[in-house]
Amino acid sequence: MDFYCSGDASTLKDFDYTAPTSVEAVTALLSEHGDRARLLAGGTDIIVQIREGLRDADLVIDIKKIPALMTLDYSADSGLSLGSGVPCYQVYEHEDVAAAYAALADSTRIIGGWQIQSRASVGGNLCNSSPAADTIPALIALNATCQIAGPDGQREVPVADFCTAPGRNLLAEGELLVSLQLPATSAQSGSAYERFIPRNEMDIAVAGAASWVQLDEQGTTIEAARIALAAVAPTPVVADEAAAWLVGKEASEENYAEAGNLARSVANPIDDMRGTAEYRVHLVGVLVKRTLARAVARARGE
Amino acid sequence: MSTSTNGKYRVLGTRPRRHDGTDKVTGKAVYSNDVQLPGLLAGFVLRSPHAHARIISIDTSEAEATAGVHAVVTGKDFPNVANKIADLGEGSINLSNLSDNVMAKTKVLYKGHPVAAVAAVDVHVAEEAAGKIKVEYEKLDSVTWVLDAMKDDAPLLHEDVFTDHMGEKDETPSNTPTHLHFEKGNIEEGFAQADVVIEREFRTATVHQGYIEPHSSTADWNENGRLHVWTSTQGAFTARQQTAEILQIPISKVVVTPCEIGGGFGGKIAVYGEPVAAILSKLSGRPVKIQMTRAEVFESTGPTPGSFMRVKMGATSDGTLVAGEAWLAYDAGAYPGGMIGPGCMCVFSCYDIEHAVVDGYDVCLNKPHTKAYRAPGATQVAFAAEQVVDEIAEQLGICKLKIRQLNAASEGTRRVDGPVYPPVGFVECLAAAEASDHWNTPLEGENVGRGIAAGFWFGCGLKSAVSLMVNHDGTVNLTEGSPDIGGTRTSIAMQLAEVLGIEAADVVPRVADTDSVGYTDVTGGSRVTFATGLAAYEAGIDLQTQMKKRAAGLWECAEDDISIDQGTFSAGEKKAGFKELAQELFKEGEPLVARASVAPDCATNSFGLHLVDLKVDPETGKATILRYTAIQDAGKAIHPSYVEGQMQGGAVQGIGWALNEEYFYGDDDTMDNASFLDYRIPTMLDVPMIDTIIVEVANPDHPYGVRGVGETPIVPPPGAIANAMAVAAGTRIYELPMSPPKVWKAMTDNS
Amino acid sequence: MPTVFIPAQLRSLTNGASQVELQAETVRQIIEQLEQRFPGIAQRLCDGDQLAPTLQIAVDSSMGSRSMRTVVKDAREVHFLPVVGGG
Amino acid sequence: MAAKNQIATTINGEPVDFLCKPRESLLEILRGNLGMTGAKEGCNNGNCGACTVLIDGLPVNSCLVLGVEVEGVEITTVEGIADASQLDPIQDCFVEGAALQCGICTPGFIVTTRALLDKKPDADEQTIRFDLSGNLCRCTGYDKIVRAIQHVASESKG
Repeated sequence: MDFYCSGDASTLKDFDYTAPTSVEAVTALLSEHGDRARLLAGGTDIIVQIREGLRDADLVIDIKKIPALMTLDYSADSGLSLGSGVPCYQVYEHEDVAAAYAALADSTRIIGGWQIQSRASVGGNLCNSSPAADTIPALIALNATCQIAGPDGQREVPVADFCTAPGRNLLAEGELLVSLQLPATSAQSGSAYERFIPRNEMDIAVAGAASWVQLDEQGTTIEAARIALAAVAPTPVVADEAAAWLVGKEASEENYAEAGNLARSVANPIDDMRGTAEYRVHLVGVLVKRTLARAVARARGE
Repeated sequence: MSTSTNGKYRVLGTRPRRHDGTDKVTGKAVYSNDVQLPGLLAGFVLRSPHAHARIISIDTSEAEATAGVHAVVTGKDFPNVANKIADLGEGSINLSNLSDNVMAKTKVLYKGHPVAAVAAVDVHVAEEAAGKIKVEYEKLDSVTWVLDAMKDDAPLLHEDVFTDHMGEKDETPSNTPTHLHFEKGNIEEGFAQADVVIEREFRTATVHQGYIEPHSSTADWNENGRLHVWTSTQGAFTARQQTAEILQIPISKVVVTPCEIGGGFGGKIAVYGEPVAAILSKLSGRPVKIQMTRAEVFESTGPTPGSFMRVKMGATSDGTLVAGEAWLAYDAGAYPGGMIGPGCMCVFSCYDIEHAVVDGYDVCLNKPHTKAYRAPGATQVAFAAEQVVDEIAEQLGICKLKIRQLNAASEGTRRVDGPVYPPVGFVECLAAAEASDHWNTPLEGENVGRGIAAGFWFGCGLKSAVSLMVNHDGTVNLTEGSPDIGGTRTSIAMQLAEVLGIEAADVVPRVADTDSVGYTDVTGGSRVTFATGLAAYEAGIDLQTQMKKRAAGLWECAEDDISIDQGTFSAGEKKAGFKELAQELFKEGEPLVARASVAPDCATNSFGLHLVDLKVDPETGKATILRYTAIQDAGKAIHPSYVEGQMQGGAVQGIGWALNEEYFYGDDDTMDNASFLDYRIPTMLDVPMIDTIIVEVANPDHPYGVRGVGETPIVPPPGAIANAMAVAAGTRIYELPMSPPKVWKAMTDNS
Repeated sequence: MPTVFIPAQLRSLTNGASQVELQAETVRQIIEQLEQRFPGIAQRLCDGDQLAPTLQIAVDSSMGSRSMRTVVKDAREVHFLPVVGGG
Repeated sequence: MAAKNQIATTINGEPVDFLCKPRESLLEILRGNLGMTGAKEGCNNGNCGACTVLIDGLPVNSCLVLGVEVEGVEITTVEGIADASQLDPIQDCFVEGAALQCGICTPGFIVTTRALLDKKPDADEQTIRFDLSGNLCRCTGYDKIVRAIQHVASESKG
């Protein structure tokens, strides 16, 4: 759904369907069919896009029969390994995961309604690579990396580098996203994601921000931070300058606001029906400020 | 909560389970898209990608040769229809334009305008075949904003449209088919008396009715030349008339079965797919169903007018409104005939203003032909006028409820269009507001505001017919012609049950096809519980009259000796309830049937007042509705739950209109947001509970005092929310929707 | 004897008169009498022998009729209004 | 043209086999091939919830599921909510509480509510509003729907 406006078609075009059970089978199919093949996880983007004529496919490859892609593996020591086909609800319903990776839980809870969350996967949201995707800033703020499999084996890429343009990413021909790896979280750290939408649900972000902070032992000073933004540039963007500025600063409303102001400099939005560029830049400041405050509160266990 | 009247009724005012409830919660109710027929084909409509273009040529040969395709139609397959205006009961329509809207003949006037259609074995094949139709267009300049369309150099939609000033036409063609003008008193004198005058300009966006069920029509044109249409319509008889007129066949050759209907709000009165499916059926010899997609619904049906309005009002220092002047331009969409008439008649309809002038313009532009949407035309003007009234109160330092009480329209008040009101309940609504918990609970906090606004809608009578058949056991089958969109089977059955002295559950209501019940106008205009209910009441009287005569024979007494009290017949010692007597009479002789038909020429005049508390986030401009109360005069609430439901549903549609709903047009004048994702109707999470207060001031034109209630509730919300926003945001917004970017900008500019 | 309200857009035909009192029993008679007094007004109100399709009649407080035979003999007021559709 | 696949699934407790092309959605299969028209098409792109069914107990938009994807799962549709002659308490409260007007969104609401109350039997107003925000209703303003669900939830509290 995301950044696409509705196309003119209305029913699904004819395509073949296959549901392989191994990653190798998928890479082989992708290598053979190139961009005439599309992967299907939850289907909440790709089915709409094919139906509306915005993407095309001769072959739809259902990845949900591949166990590795459907596994959520978490331990406090090693962190989270999230199979690329795991649906959103499994993230926010997992109490430990939701607590440790609060920004990701925040984002998965607001993608579409419950019906969408039952199907849509975090990996799919990433691979759809919409600039407005809710989970991507959260993944970036949580320092997630992508495990990518291809014909020549596996590679690892930070989520922050994954998207290259609206609807595009650095997956090469034959490659697929296998899982997302989120490092273990430390004490006194916290994160949050917030987006702005005109309604309270069922909407695409006009702007979104995810913040992660590491506080000192007293919980008063910010030792490290990461901030990422949605819907204000052709891809999700990292607000490095704002995050760096926060290091060593007191965790205070004034400093969250200043970080918000600094974060605005990386926003390069467009005017469209969801909001003007001016409004979106303004929202970056508001959302960064608010997510920092929530992240700090969570870091403090409040 | 209800400030209800009395205990004089047994059935009215109670809340029985609706007759169709079980079928609708189990998925068994048959809606138009649920219709399945042997050999059914799927239709797909090819539509214009352009906002305005001339059709140079259409080549359907490749589509026709596609395997699985049974028929292809274009405008050439439609008969010529006279350029005349037909009376459709509720409103009138130019038949040639109607036919052209169903299938373009020479020009396309908006994106989504049908140019061809295909019937095939399934919708996938039909769509793919439609994609092979080659349409050559000559693109024309287009226009989508009323003030632009009124300019002399605007792209002209129709070369044969000349501005009509009540029967006198201009000599050069224009995009403004109608200019209306109303005067009351002497406007200069009025403003001369005023101590305070406020004049403001307002803009509102085009919005859609947004019913959840897309239009769906199935047609079977059989070998005898009889056409059967199953469709999603607010009025089977008007669908029949329109279909017959477009196809140029006798009405008697068409039968329309109104299926269960998934919402209409005024948008399912005109036909769209019905005649197209009919011609495809005729050509293929098979039944054909055309189901619209959601995008087609947004791009090709409805919507209701966007507008530009200038409203000026004056008051004396004591708060008496003495003068009102309005200049209104409403978007009619692709063809003449929008909602400007009622807009003009409603702009000052809530108040007793001695001097007033209203000018209104109906404006054609490159959007779908606009349709009624719940109190059509009234919401826009209430958004304007209710803000001006508030600003006058602010300037004079008068309470905003007080100024409305001071000037409230009541029995005898003359509207700007001329007529005086019969007994109406606006004063009582205002009193109910004043006494309400909501009004008397202080609103505290930062960036919060409370707003009120009034609303009025006429409500109409028109024609309705019902027939009754009495069963062995004394239950009654009630056949009616009003599609039930919100529980009207039950509100009609209850009126019959009240007359007959039986329970609502003893009545078996059925909405019949056009072959099986007398002519009945649309489920619209807030008329069904009033007019079809009146027919049910009168049919009940007809039944009682017959039974009284028969009982005289049974009881061997004179007819005059029999009295009927609360449905019980008695003559001396002899006494029988309706069911008991009906059972006896069944044994004795011929079956009991009765009928009634009515055509009340009257408006039912329902006023309402809404109160809203909201909070605005100053950092984003987003408003949150904190509390909402809708107050309305229902005359008599037959089934209070469904009256409340109308008030709540209308209020929430109005909230959507106020805050977020709008058609976005891109640079090419085509709609950018034709989906429920980007056309933002309220979700459950966007609104609070909607409190209701039903006021009952009896309508003298109905035996139980019923007023139509369905439409008035959409009128006040945008005005009420704007008035609350002015307090909460510290600045007024004169444009709908009051979406977050707009509010934020206004607050930022103001600070 | 009803008072007939002249629509504002037709008052150029009535020398500005906004209402006239007529001895009429039906709308048809009203229109005939108006035409006698104010030539040209009938064609502004009618389409052939019918009321113009864009108009309705209000008799006192009741509106909605479109029939030329509408009885007005006991009415106080008669108005010609635009038709109003509903949702 | 893609070949048809044979799919074996369970619908409302009954094993069901059907043939479908990959491009046919579960909604099309239910309504067309299987004649189960309780799930409604409101938007066909996942934004209205009128086509909601449960797959293994979770609500999904059946317009965004392919028929070929439901091999081996358990599907519950609105037709399977009532127990033969007995309405489910949710259905009963919807009728009793006038929680429907036109009724087109009602099957979707009933199905999502069933999943909600199975998960959170005593859901409060905020939870109800959040979890049902994927089901649009244009007639009721939601008030009576929320109240009907609250009524069922309060009954479950005992």
